[in-house]
Amino acid sequence: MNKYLLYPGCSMESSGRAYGDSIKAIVEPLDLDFEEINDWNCCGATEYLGINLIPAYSLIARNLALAAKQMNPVNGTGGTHTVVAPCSACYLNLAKADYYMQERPSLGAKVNEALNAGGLEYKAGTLDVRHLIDILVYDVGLEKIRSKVVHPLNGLKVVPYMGCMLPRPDYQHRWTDHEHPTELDDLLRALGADVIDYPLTTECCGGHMTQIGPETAFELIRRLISDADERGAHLMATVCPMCQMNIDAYQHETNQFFGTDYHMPVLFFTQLMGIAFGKHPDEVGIGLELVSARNALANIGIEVPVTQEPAAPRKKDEGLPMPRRWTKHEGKEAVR
Amino acid sequence: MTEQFEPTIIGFTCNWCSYRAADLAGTARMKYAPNVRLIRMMCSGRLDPTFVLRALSGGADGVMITGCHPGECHYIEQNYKALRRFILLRRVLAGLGIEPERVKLVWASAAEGVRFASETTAFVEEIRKLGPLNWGNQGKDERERMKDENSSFIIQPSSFEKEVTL
Amino acid sequence: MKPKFAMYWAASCGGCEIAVLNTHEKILDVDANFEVVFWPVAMDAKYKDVEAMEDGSILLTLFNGGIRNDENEHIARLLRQKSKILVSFGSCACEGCIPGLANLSPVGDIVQTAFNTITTDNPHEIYPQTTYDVPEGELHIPKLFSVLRPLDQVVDVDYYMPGCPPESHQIAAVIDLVIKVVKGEAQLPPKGSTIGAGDSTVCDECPRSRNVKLIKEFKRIQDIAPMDPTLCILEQGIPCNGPATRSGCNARCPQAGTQCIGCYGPAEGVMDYGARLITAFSSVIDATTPEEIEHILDGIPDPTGQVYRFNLAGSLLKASANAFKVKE
Amino acid sequence: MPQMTDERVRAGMNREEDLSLLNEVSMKTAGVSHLEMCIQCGTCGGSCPVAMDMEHTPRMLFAMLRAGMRDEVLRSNTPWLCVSCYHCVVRCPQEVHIADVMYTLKGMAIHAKLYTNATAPHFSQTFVDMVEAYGRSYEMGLATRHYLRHFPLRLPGMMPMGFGMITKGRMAVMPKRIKQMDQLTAILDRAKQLELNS
Amino acid sequence: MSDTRSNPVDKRSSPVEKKIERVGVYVCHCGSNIAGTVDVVDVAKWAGEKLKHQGVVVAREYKFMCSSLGQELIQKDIKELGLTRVVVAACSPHLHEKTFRTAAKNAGLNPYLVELASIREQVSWVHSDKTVATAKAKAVVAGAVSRVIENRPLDEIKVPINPNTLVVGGGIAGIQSALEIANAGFHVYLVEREPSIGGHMAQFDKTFPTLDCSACILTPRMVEAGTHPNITLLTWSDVVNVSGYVGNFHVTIKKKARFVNEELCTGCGICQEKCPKKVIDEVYEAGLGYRKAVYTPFAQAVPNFPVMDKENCTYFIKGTCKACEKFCPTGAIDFKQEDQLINVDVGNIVLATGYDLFDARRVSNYGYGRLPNVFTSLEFERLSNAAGPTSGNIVLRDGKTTPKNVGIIHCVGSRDKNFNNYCSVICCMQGLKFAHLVHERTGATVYNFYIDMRTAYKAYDEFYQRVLEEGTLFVRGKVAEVTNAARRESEKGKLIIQVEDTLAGKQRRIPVDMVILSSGLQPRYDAKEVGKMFGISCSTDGWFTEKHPKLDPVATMTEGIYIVGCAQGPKDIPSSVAQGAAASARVLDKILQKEVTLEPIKASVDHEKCSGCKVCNGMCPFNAIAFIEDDKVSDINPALCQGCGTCVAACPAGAISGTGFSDAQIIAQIDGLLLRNLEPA
Repeated sequence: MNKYLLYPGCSMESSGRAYGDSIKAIVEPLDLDFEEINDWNCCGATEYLGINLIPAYSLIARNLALAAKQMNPVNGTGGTHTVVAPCSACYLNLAKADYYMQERPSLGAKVNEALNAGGLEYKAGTLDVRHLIDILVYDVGLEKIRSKVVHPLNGLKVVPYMGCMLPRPDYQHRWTDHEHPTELDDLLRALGADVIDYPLTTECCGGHMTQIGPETAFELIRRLISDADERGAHLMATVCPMCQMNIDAYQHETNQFFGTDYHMPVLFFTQLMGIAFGKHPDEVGIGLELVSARNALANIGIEVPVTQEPAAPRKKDEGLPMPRRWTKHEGKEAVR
Repeated sequence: MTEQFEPTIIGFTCNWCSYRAADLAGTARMKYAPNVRLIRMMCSGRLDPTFVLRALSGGADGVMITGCHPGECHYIEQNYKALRRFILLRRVLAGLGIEPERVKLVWASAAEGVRFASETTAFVEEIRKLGPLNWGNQGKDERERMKDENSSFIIQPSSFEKEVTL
Repeated sequence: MKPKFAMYWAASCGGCEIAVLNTHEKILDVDANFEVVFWPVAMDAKYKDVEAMEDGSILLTLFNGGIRNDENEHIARLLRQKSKILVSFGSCACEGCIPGLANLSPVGDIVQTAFNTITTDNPHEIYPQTTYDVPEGELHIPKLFSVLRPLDQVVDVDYYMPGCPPESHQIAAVIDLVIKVVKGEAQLPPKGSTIGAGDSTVCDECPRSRNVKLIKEFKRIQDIAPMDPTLCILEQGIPCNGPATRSGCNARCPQAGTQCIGCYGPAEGVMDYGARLITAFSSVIDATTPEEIEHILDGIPDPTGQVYRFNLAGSLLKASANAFKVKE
Repeated sequence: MPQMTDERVRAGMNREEDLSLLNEVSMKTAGVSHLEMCIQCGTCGGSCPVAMDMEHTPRMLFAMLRAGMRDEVLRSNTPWLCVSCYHCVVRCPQEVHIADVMYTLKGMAIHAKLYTNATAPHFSQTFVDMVEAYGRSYEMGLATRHYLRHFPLRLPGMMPMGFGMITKGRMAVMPKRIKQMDQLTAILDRAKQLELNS
Repeated sequence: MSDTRSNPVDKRSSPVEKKIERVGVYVCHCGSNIAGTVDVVDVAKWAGEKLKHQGVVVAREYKFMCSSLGQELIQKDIKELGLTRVVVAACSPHLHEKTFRTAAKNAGLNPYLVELASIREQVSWVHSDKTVATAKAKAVVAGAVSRVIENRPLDEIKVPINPNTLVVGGGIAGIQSALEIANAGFHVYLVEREPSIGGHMAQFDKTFPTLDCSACILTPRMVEAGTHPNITLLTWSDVVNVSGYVGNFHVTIKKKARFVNEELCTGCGICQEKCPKKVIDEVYEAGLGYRKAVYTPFAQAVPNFPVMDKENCTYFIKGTCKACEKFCPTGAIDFKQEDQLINVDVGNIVLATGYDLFDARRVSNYGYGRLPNVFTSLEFERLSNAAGPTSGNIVLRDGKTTPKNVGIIHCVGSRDKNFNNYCSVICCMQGLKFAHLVHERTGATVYNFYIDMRTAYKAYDEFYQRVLEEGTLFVRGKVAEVTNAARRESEKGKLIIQVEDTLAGKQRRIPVDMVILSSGLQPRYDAKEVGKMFGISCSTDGWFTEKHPKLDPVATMTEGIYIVGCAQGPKDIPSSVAQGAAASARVLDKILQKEVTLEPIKASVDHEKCSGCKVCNGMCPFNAIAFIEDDKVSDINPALCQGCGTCVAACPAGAISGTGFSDAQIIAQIDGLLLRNLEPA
């Protein structure tokens, strides 16, 4: 049993309910033990930081302090020092607070002074803040995920959409690449899905701009769905409730604004995992999306995946060879 | 105390990097705290802990050791040897009740005049905060105080500091 | 008339006397060639008898023990005055030895520990007083100094004979030498010399072999079983003080399968013994990052005690900052 | 207007260069901002997904910070458009904490009341009010209050969406509240005090 | 007992019999440079009084000590007052130590009995309060006086020089260096790790700013080096061991098996023609073309013998094939050939090991390795080279389409804290050259994206002007990303370069067909190990460190070892050639001197005190310390010793002493600086 402290985040119970439901559905087959942080509070999203600094970080740090207390083996439940946050914005806020409290000790001291007012304290660096997909890919492992697949997603054309706040700024160096990370691609491939190379995978969905500058947000949403559509995707898979909300709930308005007619369902990757693990669609929150995924999911199992043919020797007018793709694990020897 | 404490600090510099950095700070007329008096050595690897102990026991309030950045030693890797000695020395000093912060290791290349100047000033400030070490005079002050204490059966030695000459 | 001989113990354990007696029949040569005028452990004598002697009338005085109280200091000065040759005998007199480790603590704490701990039955919290009136008159006990000093920090010393205690064969050799000098058959070494020991360090006499291998971990001797009997102890990860400790004992401890603890003090010409050990230990560390170095050094739990076990009082810093501060 | 006789004012700058501005922003930013290291390469402006709507690219804003154009900087809509996507942050060759500087500028603009469009600051404030009241965000309350204030005309068009969200159970009608609200309030009160003092 | 050694000297209580030295102290005004901040008259007077008991017999101040009059002042005192030690309180020893030492030498005093007290760089120039500065100057002088008394006369050390030279690396810098020395009549071993000399320059088509054909100017040099009677060319070889010291290096070179007998091979090329195994050429063709398993990298290769690539040869993999052997007309193929170790003795070594190209795949937002039509600079060099895989046709990766729009991105991997912090020097000019070539060969619209245009040096900016004139468009801005995600119709099927045009203050998206990344240069992947083998250090960035960045740019801290070309840092061809020649001049200077003078700052072991604990054995990176098994003591070879003093500080027995910076000197200086040596009150 792999134990983690769970910071669900506010949207998990509301706009991102499908995410919360589907996480619950996959926890058990993957032998994960998620213990919720008691009485956690909102991380402030991207709003609090713009108003003031110390209260914003104190708000975030209260959660870290609660988690650190809870994981303490003496007076808490112990067993882990890893906090898992499924929401990208929550993940970034928690991870960033932990990092900045170390990078600038004067900030750390002030935040702790504030926490003291509530009888709490947090020593930066105590916890390991990680995102759900990080846990699934690197702790659980693709092998195990693959072994749980009973209903492979063969034929479902998916664009993997990581969003921006997950792979960046990545102070802890958790991802393969902060421009074109492959974790989500790899995971969806493990489910059998037909993963489309999506150059916009870490582009922004508009964030809070849907609320304060809708025209800006619509343009960002349009870029994402039009490119996905262009590439023939059945649906988009996302890791973040904010992304899902923006692309799903504001797709109608975006279409109206541009006079377009896109129909691009967007599901949480955990929903797809649930489907692949043989869960009932209801159980993983299918149907909660405003842009219906029904037609998209109807494709599962219909098409046979195309296998790539080995490269033929170069003819007179054949293309030039491509360099190997960079991986961060590549040693210096590979430089030549 | 109205007058601010002016610490005396001995600095050991590497001929190839930090001594040249000090030269550069001079050429560029950078102003820094005047409390550090420098000794040139060929390499930070020449640093014998004896020198630090001698300086501290002889009236210095702090010791600054400077060498080339790790990996940039003009003698290839001798600054790593200085680093190892320095870390153990600080542990030993801590055991003797001397704040380890009184001995500092700074990496500064020949081009880093600015760094040399700012690190020097910063170190002087750190030592100023720690106050005088006053090692050579410890016994003397105590002796003065002990004269008034008649109840005690403890006394201070009368000839505490007998000069040691090499 | 036979030349006069004296031996005194100040702050010491008495082991040096045992070592003298351990020379067996050689002790008879002392008796045969000298008139023993003052040797509190072996014969009765009064300080006033010594005070009455002519200055320089004692040819040879072996002084062991450090200077911990005013009585020690008084006798040290007295014997200096009365002796032609004053030998700082044994580690305590030369460099403070184990009693010198008391220089890590304020003397008040030491007294407190001695007179008021769980193991001490002192219900009325009675502490010694330097003077005390009894019907018979006033009693005096010596006053403690705040720190212990080796002999040469108090008086001028002619020769040093290190060791805790000095090896008996070395004592015998020195006795032989002095007798020869008395008979006019030999010359005294120059004043200030260390006698009864080598100029090099324990490794010189140690038969173990060393391969210049660096180590990733310091261990304690009980952590290694069994220890390689032919390989350098330091190279096996045990902080052995041999490389920095004066030779002369025939590498007794390493030969017996344990690390040198440094009782013979620094080698010839060395200003600070601890500094030599700091460089010796840091030279075998296999690490380049501060974190890794710190981690390896965690294997030496008490670095100060390790490098100054016998030498603290005789070191450049002489004592800890604490010891200088008397508790009020 | 009399002040228009000043050439700097005519050029759209403060009357005097405020050379403390750069340092002030740097000090108020979380982490180490590296703001003084900017080489004006434009990586941030090139990376920004919303540059099309910005009055100044982030790079220009940093140049203006250096030039001490306090009012101009704090009036700029640029920080308010930042979507915190961190593209500029990871690409910046000088490791400037650009996104965090934007947060700082927003805070300073609110403090100086220099923003030109109140939508964004009001949204942030409304959000924060909800969090400070309940300890959790409250989407329904937020949406109603915010849209009524700033996008009343957009509301009818959004009704189907809002209705969908509620019927699908994706928007709670009542707010959730954390248990130890007083603890959170105490922490935030102290934090606000500290913020004022710094 | 035999081991009861008594000894004559002890440090502890005996008053050491010291001869009182006669010290002269000279305080320099340096015009107002020192006198403006330090009361030099007071310092001299103070030294004369307070340090009198130390042996100061005269203390003077003078306007300019380094002037001939100032020097004569010292010389006169040495002769007339019988000075045995001299302290000059003036500038840094790095400036005038030699001046005053020579002056003393000419007056009959051993030069090493002179000490400089730096009261200019360390006092007057860095402090402003005159009282504080004067007090510090006094302490510095007191330190120098205490120290100089402990100085001992030293003699310079002379070592004979072997006239042979080793040059490592056969790029243009190494070739130049080897030719200069060989032409002067001395023997050179030129070692190259690839099958042919020529280096990166052999891969280029044109060179900036003159647009000379690279091969046309390089090939004659290569041939000259290959046939020169004074040059032993060892290609497909690595230096595996270096020992010794200046004048007397012993070098072991591994000549890798070529599997081609060089005596028999005529270089006809039939083996390559017949070899059935095609391999991507990652080195010479920068991964853009193919070669065979048995190959010469290019037609003009020197030497022209092929090498067999064992990893890819079918025979070595499967045990059958041997096509090359069957067709070789002279029977030169030898599958049994083995690596050979060659030992050579040389007096000097020139390192010309060059650079690696920054791996552009690391900048993932530029898409290299993901987007086919993004090319690196070296790929483009091959693409534009008439002898390259496309015969000089500039085409897309499909091998046939000519681009209509090309974007050239500068500073790829350079000037970026995420990658290399430094400027790679050549990329701006390289970008301009590419722009010109694209324009000339394809007529395409060319964009150059730059942060700062750096076209310093002769005729470089003129080239910039020329490229501007040709119509190349320049955008000032570091490119944010290259993407294939189109947002509008005109972008479809193109690579879009997204950038802030910082001069226009607007974000732009520029669709192009081809992107060329002007990748930076970085140190060879094995530079650290190579540096260690030759006993030289690398900077933080990884380039070899020169002795002095301005005044000694080709020498290193290790006497007799020189660095030239890009091994020392990014530079263009003219600078590399200049450095190659400069190092040769230094080498020839050494050879013609027949012997070399070394500073007498050396460590030595007192065998009486040495316990043979071997602690020092691991201390020396120059292998100067050896253990003498017979005597069970360590010993230091003075010729190898570089004088760092690490072993002196390390010896647990205090058995090692170092000249010039002895314990006694440093301890005395500490005491002096702490003013513990003043006249007792």
